[in-house]
Formats: sequence, structure tokens, C-alpha cells
Amino acid sequence: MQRIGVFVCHCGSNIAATVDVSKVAEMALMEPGVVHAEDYQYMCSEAGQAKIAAAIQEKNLTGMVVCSCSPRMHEATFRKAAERAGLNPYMVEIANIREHCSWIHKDVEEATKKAVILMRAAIAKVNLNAPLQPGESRVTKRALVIGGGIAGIQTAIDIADAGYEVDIVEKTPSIGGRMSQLDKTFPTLDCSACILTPKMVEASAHEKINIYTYSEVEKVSGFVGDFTVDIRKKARSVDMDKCTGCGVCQEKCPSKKAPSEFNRGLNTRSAIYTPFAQAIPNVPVIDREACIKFKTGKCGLCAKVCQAGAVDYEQKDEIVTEKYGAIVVATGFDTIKLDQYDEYAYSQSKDVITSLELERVMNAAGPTHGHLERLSDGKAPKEIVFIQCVGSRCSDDRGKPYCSKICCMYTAKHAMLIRDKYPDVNVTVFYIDVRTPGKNFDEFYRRAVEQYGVNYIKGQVGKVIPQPNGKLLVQGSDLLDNKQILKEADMVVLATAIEPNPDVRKIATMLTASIDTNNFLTEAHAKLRPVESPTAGIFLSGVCQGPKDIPETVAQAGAAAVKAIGLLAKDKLLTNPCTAQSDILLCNGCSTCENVCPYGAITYEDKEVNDHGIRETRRIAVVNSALCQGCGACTVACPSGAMDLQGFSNRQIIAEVDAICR
Amino acid sequence: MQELINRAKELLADGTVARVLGWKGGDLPYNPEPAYFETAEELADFVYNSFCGANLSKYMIEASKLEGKTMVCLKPCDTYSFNQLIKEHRVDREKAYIVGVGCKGKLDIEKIKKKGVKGIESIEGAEITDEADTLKIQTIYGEKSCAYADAMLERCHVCKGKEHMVYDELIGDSKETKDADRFDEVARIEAMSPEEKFAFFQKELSKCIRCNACRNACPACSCRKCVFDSTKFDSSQKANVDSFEEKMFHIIRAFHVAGRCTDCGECSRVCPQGIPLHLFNRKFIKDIDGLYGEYQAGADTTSKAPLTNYTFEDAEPSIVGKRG
Amino acid sequence: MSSEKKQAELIKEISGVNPLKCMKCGKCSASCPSYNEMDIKPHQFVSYVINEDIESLVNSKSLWKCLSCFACVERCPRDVKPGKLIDAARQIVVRQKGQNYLLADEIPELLDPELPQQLLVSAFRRYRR
Amino acid sequence: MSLEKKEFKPKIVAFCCNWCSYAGADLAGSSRLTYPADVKIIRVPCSCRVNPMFILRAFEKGADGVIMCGCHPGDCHYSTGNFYARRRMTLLFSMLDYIGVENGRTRVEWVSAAEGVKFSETMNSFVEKIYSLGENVRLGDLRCKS
Repeated sequence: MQRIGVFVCHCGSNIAATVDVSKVAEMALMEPGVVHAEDYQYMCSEAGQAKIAAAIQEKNLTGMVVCSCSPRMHEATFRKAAERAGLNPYMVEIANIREHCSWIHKDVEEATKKAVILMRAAIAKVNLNAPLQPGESRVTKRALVIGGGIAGIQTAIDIADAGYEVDIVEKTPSIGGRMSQLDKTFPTLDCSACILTPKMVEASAHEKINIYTYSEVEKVSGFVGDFTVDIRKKARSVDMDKCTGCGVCQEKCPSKKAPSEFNRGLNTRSAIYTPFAQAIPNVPVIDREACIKFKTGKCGLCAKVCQAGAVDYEQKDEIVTEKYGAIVVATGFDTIKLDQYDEYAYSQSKDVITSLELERVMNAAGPTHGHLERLSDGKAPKEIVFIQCVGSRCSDDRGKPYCSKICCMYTAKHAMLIRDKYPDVNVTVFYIDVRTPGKNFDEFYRRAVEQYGVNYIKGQVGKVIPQPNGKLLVQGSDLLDNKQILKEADMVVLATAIEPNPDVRKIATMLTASIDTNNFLTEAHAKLRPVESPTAGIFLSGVCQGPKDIPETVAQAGAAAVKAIGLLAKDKLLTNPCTAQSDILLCNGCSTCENVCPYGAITYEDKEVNDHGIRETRRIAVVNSALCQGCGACTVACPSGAMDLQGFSNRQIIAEVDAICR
Repeated sequence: MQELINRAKELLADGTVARVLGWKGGDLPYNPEPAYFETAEELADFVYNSFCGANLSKYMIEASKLEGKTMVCLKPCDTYSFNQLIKEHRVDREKAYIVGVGCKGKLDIEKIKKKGVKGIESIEGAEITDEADTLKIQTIYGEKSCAYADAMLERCHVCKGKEHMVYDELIGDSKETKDADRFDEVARIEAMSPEEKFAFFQKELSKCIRCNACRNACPACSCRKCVFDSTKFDSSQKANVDSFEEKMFHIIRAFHVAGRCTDCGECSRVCPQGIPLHLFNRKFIKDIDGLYGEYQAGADTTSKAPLTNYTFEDAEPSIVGKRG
Repeated sequence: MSSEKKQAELIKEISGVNPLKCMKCGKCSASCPSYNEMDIKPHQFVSYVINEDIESLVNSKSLWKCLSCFACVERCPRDVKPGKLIDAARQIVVRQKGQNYLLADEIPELLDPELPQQLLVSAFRRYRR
Repeated sequence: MSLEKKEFKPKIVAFCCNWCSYAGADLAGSSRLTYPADVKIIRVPCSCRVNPMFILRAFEKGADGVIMCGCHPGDCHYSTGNFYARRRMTLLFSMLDYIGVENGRTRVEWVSAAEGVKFSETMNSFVEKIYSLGENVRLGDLRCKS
């Protein structure tokens, strides 16, 4: 028989206001095995933990139940407290009477009753708990960063500076990401390239950083400290070692009709290309879909003009397998597709563009060489309308329910830059709210209005109608004046919602990292663990976790790096002892469990057994507890019940079921 | 039958096998029982007739542990079970010399008795070589007759086919007996109202005396120790104390063999209470076929079983309420 | 429940709209072809329902100026769909016998050959009973 | 014992996987999204840990409804657990339906850690369903009914 102590936490008034905590403690004493029960204001506090320690020692407890907040919150705290007092940490169970009880119920009697039942279930479980010892696993001192934008670059530099090897895997031919496409950055109006390029160079020159561009993560296995990752290096068709980056091939390439990804399809590029002048590595790739040589077998001009002999049409995709201790996801974002927003005439008029396209138009390296002009006829616009929240804050299925966060600021930036450079152009911004929380942000927006005379109108645009004269008729509302506005514009710029890079879902599945309904990766705790995924060893950097601007991204990138460094600095990790075990006398050796194990943790061995006097050799399942992650798939696949999960055994769960249904 | 005995003697004589697993005559003309034969003399008791319904593949679990090979007589449907046992590493293919025996449909003595035939002394037409469509039954009340097809086990009317899935040699001819769809009965129950379904199963299952015959005969139910006998689930009990326990046992038993059951029909054949236990297994087979694609357990030894497999697009459990 | 509250609840029930979802962006009013003829503008409908002032809504000109073109329903980013609220208010009027704005018999006289078919169908859906 | 009919208070067991649904329930709690106290949650590492025996056991001991929640298919913390769970539960529920147990008494719902609202809505609708079905008399040990 166990000697169980029950500790009921008030959590200030969080629990005590709805649950009669002293009643719960009193009821605990009536349960089998319970020899001690008390309630206290804050069990997780130092004083609370001291009470637990005292009870463990004085009453010689063999198990304990804490009725408190979610085990996801403080299970680790109480386990540590138990361990310090000499009790095996796995003899601790939590009854979640806060999140699952006091916070969602109002009636004191009802909530108290439920709390008692939850406590009984936990006591019933502890009665069947057995002390467990965690194992150890090694840590590979190398990190993988998925995504080579500003978030990935910053994380990689920070990890590498701490002395650990880092690999960056970037899908496109160059690192740099979205930031490399921007012209200027708010709120200081630095030139984006001027601040990003040095970071790119630093990453590529860093002796601890290895960059795989034009590559994708193909497969991930293993677990925290010991991931094995297959990286597909897509065939570049250009030898990275031989290429000097002279650029002659790109000049001579006769196929120049492929839309430029870097310029958002506003102009074209050659089939052999580097995305932009400052690309790192400065080695082109051949777009095999656009290349004449690959399409028809003829041409081959690039190979002829390449003095270094770097062009290699025979190159094949290559799979590199590497081990990592930590993985940082920095997959960034894209703007949403506007197919469903016919009312803004995006697909009907070349002069309706997204803000990211405007960045390219304003940039000296862009399709118009930095001249503000209409893409339809090249004329200078006189009247520009900005529309905010296009696809953001939408609860229908056309857009995204969240605020994209960066649009208010970049629109103010665009408006200001246009008014500064072209004072004769009128700029109107239709907004729902102007959101400028951030250092110097509101001041920045006010400058756009007060100093640069940008016309802000509170109200959304209902429709943009292309006119026969080439103008765009904008129909919007001015809610403050209670007027409907009709305005002829030369250009319309849409502050298009951003969404996580569509590839992130595939990556999250490989990493078994959880993802929310908007495809943003979920953090382990919204407030206290914002850069960690709930999956151990996976960290989050940048917009893949939620919309953010550059300063926030860089800050989070550094935070993710620190968390990864904290992991890599350890030599050994303690493994979860809640693993599966096979009962040698019950195992049929049927291989069913092996077939459902996602980790390949189950193997079979011929073992001598003594089954009540019958000695024979049997085929028995053996669990490698270093590989087992404790999901329990095998335990249900096993018909005889030979396979059981420590810490969540069949009898423990059944005891909980019985206690709840009692 | 003689051909089988002759071959068995040869195999014993040349040392190919150490024993023969077949049937010997029982105390009544219609209840032959599984038996081992180790010498030519013992084979005098060997029988193989239309009452030899027992599936011998499960006996091979123990026989695999013995010295030397065992000659085992397997009917076409038994070979599915044997394959399934190979797949689950329960039998050793190398320890078995499989003689695939012919089958023209096995008989159900209960069906004959239900026709009011009592005091049976002998039955003519049940020998494997007989071509007769009618059984001649000598009883203490005189001769009675019964159409062969009318006396056949339910499972033979929905036979999977007379092809052996695994064998070393074949002896004897078979005759197709399939004349019904095996899911008809299940579909009929599915079409009932919940009240009717419940009443039907309540009535059938309340007959259960927990003798465990179904479990002991089932080749898929071959755990060294059944969960209902172990303490692992706090579920060990030898008798049904209430109607819940009857249901629990049979649902779990069917669930444990789901995707592994070859639909050999032994459970229903051996049930002393005549409970149509195959209706549970066949329900799972029908669901598996319908939801995850046709699957015949024991047709091979390598395919992934439905419950250890999945696809991303699998039906959601809510489909249960949505189907017609 | 006060009669004002009842009426507001009725509008919510008929329309299936939760007016609290409105974020006051004004896209409905920006989309409305009859905006200038309305006394209560489409985006204001929401606040009338929230403030339980159905009386004003029912007596407004807007109720009968709405063309049921559904531009606001189509474009509302918050699933509030003021067009449906307007329609519900109309239903309330129609349900109170004798207060029909139009009788079915009167419609042929008002028909205009230039009128688009869709509008006709829509009008019948609105003004029938 | 009073002769008056007792008010029906259902017993509902919810199996929640540790990584998604239990966290979703926590989020429902911290967002103060209410659902009836009849629901009691049992934490399991993964939906694939839920043995049909547990579900039948709950009914045996007097549960009126059993719901299992896990990560959305494809998002399982253990990659594939919920795929197996999905097949197991589909077959089990189909069998229960087949023997005449009202099919609304069992449910599987995928709830992510971010879906506190869905968790609460799911529980509300499930409890409502159980109230409409009334006491579970078909699948239980009558000795457990008091």
C-alpha cells in the first residue's frame, strides 16, 4: 500500500474562489492510501514546496497528488520538489483543478464535486505508480536552421558565435529572404540591402556556418539532442566550386522570359540566374523548366561561355544526411493570394499592386529601376490610393482572421517616401484602424500625416473599378464624415495579408511540431516559452511563429538561438522514463507492435523464458528505451496486453476511469 | 481418405515428418476430433470426412515447438489461418509439411438435428470421395435423408474458394460450395433500428456461458495468455456476471482479431450455445473492406494489416453515424 | 425581456447574424450602390441592432432603398453581412400584417422594362407575402 | 431512497492527448470558456494510447458518454499515433453502433493546442448530445448504477 500525500493549492483565488479547497483536502483523507492532506495558498511557492518536503519526510510518503494548475504548467516543479525531499519524481501526479475546473465552472458546489473526482482519479493512479528512473541520451553539438531569411541568418550567427556548428537550409538559390526584397525599412528608413547584406556576408564567411541554398529538408527522424535530417540539395546545374560568379552566362542566356521571383513576377529573368546582384552564394542556378537546353536538348550556350567550365547539365539532386542536436524553424512568410478579392481588381489591372510589389517598384534594382510609375503604361502617377487590411482581420474564408501587424507601418513608410520624393503626388490611405505599437512607431505615422500630408481616411474600400481612360475608380467610405467616397486613382496599393510560408505545414509534420489553424507554429507557452515549440529541441524564429516586423524578428531570432545554445551546451539529456515495456511472459512475438512503432524502437529477440516451469525459447519484443518516446501505439496494438506504458499503464488509466465513473 | 493415409505412412516412413496432424474418429459418427499420429499403426484411426470441420492450423503453434516436421492436413480455408500465423511468427513454416486436402463443404450436425433427425447411427454421403447430393442417415428410428447443401456449415455457403494459400502438396478434389454473400447477414443487422440491433445481440449474447470455446478454437485468438485471464487490464473473470461482461468479452475478442481474422468460422462452429459469433468478426471485415480497401487476412504473409496501417485520408470515426 | 430587446433578438435570429462581430471597417457602406439614398447607412445598421433601436430601423427609408444586391454580404470581411440585417428588418415589417410596403398586385404597374431580371427575382423574394 | 426520479447528471469521460487536446483544454480553461462539469478529462500521451478496453470499461462503470480528443491528423506529436487511433475508434464505434448502442455516446474530435474555443464548443455539444440520449442503459454493469 502506498502512503500518499495530497496537496491542494488555492492558487490565490484562482482555485479557492470556485472550489472549496479545504473540503477537497478533507475528502482526500477518505481515499485509500492517503495518509496526509493539506491545502495552501500557493503550493508552487517556496513555502508551499517546503510544506510538501516536510510532509514527505515526516509522513514517509511514497506518493503524492497535487491538486493545482495544469501539469503542463507545474508538473516539473512539483516533481523536482519531491525529488529534493527524497521521493521519486514519478510518484507525483497532478489533478488539474484550475484549467479543467475552477476556471470554467461558476457554481462552487459543482466545481468542488468535480475537483474531488479529479483528485480521486489522480489518487487512484498514484496508488499504481512505480518509481521510474530516467535514462540518458547524447546531444549532437550541431544546429540546423531551416530558412535563410533575416530570422534564420541571425539565429545561425548567434549560435555559431557561441561556438557551435550551424547549417542553414534555404529553399531558394540565395539566402536573404523577404528582407532582401525590401527597399527601405521602418521606422528609421534605412536601406534594407545596406543593413542586410553585411549580415549575409557574415553568415557565409563564418567558419562555423555552413549554408545549403537551393535545398530542402526532406526527412527528419530522431528526437531532441539527436535528430537525423536528410537534406535534398536540388541540382543547381552549376558547380559551386568552379563558378567564379562572373555573370556572363546570365547575360548570354537566350531564354529571358521566366518571371523573376525576386521582383515578384513584375519583370523577367534568364533561365540561368542568380536572384539578385548581392545573392549569397553568388552562384547561379539553371531553372530547368525555363532552360532551352533542358526543354529541347539544343542551346548549351551557358556552358560554352563559361570559362570556368562550371555549368553541368548532368548534375543530379543530392541527399545529404546530417545529425543535429537542435532545429530552429525560420521559414518566414509570403503574401496571400488575391484570387478571391475580385473587388480590388488586382488581376484586372496592372496598376493595382501589392505592397511587396511596390517595394520592388521603389527599389533601384527593381523592374522600374526605382522610378515610381504605373506598370500598365509607365506614366508617373498623380493619385495613389493605399488600401489597408486586404485579407487581414477577415473571419470569412477568403482571408486571414489575424492582424498582419506590419502593414500599418510599411504603408506609412511608403506614403511618406512617395510624398518625399514626388511631392506632387497625392497619397490617400483607407484604413480601419492604424495600429502603431512600437518604439517610435506612432511618431512615424504622425509624421506621415502632419509633415508629409498623407490623407488618412477611416473606412474600407468596397470596390476598385478600372476605367476606360486607364484610371482606377476607388469606391470607399469615410466613416467619420459619414460619406461614401469616389476617387479616381492612378495606382492602388493593397496592404495584403501575410501568411506563413506554405511549406511550413510539411516541415511541421516532419518535425512533429504543432501548428495552429493559420499555419503558424505553436509555441510551448504563449507567454513564457514563446520561441520554443512544444516538441523538445525545436525552436521558432521569425514570422513562422506569428506576424512580426524586422526588429521583433531579429530579437526572436536571438532568443531562439539562446535556447538552442542552452540545449547544445549540455553533454547529456535525461530521457523520459515513461516508455513502453514488454512483459516477457505475455508476449506472443507477433510483431504487431513493431509495425506501429514510429521510432523503430521495438526489435525481437529469441529469449529463454521460464513460464511457470515451462522453459522454452520465445520470440520476445524488446523496447529500446532510448528510442521509445512513450506514445503508447504499441500498447493498444498488443492483443495480450504484454506491452504496457510506464507512467500511463493500462491499470493506471483504468483506475482513473473507475474513479471518475464511481 | 485412403490416399491421405498412404501418403502419411510414406512420409513417416522416409523420415520427412515425425508425426501427422489430422483427425481420428470420435465416439459418434459425426464428431471426429483432431489427433496426432506418430506411427503407421496409429493411422488406422485416421479419418477425413465432411464432419472434419476443425481448423488444424492453430495446433501447429505447439507442433512447431516439437522435434522434427509435422504433416498437417489443411483445408483451403485453414491455409489462410496458417498464413496469418506465419505472418505473426507463431508457427514455423519449416516445421510443417502441409498437405492441402480437398473440401466439398463441411457439415453441421446441429443443422441435421434441427431437422428432427435423432438417434443417428451412421451417415452415408459424408465421405470426402462421395459425390452424393443427399445424405442418407441411419437412425434408431429408421433411415432419414437430408440434402447435403442443407446440412452444410454456414461458413461453407460463403466459402472464400477452394484454393490453398500455402501447401507442400495437394491431395483430393474440392467442390465449390459458395451460394451466398458473406456480408448479407451483417447488412441485414445493420439495417435494423438500434432497438432491434440491441435486442438481437442481447438475446444472442445472453446465451454465452463463457466456456471460452470460441477463444480456444480461434486460430487468431492465440495469445499465450488472454487479457481476460491476466491482471493487465483488471479484466480477468471467468464467468459473465452481467450482460455487460458478455458484450465486453465478445467485442474485445472481435477487436483483437480485427484485421487478423480470416473468417474461418470456427468460433461459430464450436460455440455450444450456437451464438453466431462470426457476425462480430464479419462486421469488422465488412467495415475494413469498405473503409480501407478489400483485405483478406491470411491471403499472404507480408501485407500490412489494416489496423497497423493508415492513410492520411482515412474516414473519420464520425462516419459511423453518417452511413445509411 | 423588453420589447426592444425582443425585436433585436428577432432580427439576430432571422438574419443569423452576430452584430458583435462587426469591426466597423465600413466596407459595406463603401460597397453600397444605394448609399446616397439611405438615411441609415449600411454600416450603421449594426449599431442600431446592438443598441436595440429596431423602431428607427423599421421606419427608415433605407429599408426600402436597399437593392438586395448583396455586395455588402459578399464583401463583409467579418461575416456580419448588413444586407441580411436589413432583410431581417424587412421581414419583421412584412410579418406585421397590413404593414406591407408593397402588395404583390401593385408590382406589375411599377415594373420598368429596363429592370434587370435578377433584381426582379430578388424583389419578389423580398416583397412577396 | 427517495422515489422521486433523480435528475440526470451524466458521467462523461474525455481522453485527451497530452500535446494537443489536453493543452487545448488548458487553453479553454485559461480563456474561461465554460463547458459542463460533467466532463472529466483523463490525460494520455497520445490518442493512440486509448485502448478500446478503456472506453468499454468507462461504459461498464457507468459513463454515459466517452469522447476522445487528439491532435489533428498529420499533426500528431508522435507523427502517426492519431492515424492508428482513428482506425481503431472508427471500427470500435461502428461495432458499438452495430450492437445497438446509441452512436452519439462515443465521439472523436481533433483539437489542437491552439483550439481552446473548439475544445469548449466540442464539450458543450457532446454534453448536450448525452443529455438528449439520457442515461446509458445498454452498455453498462447495472451494479454500477446507483
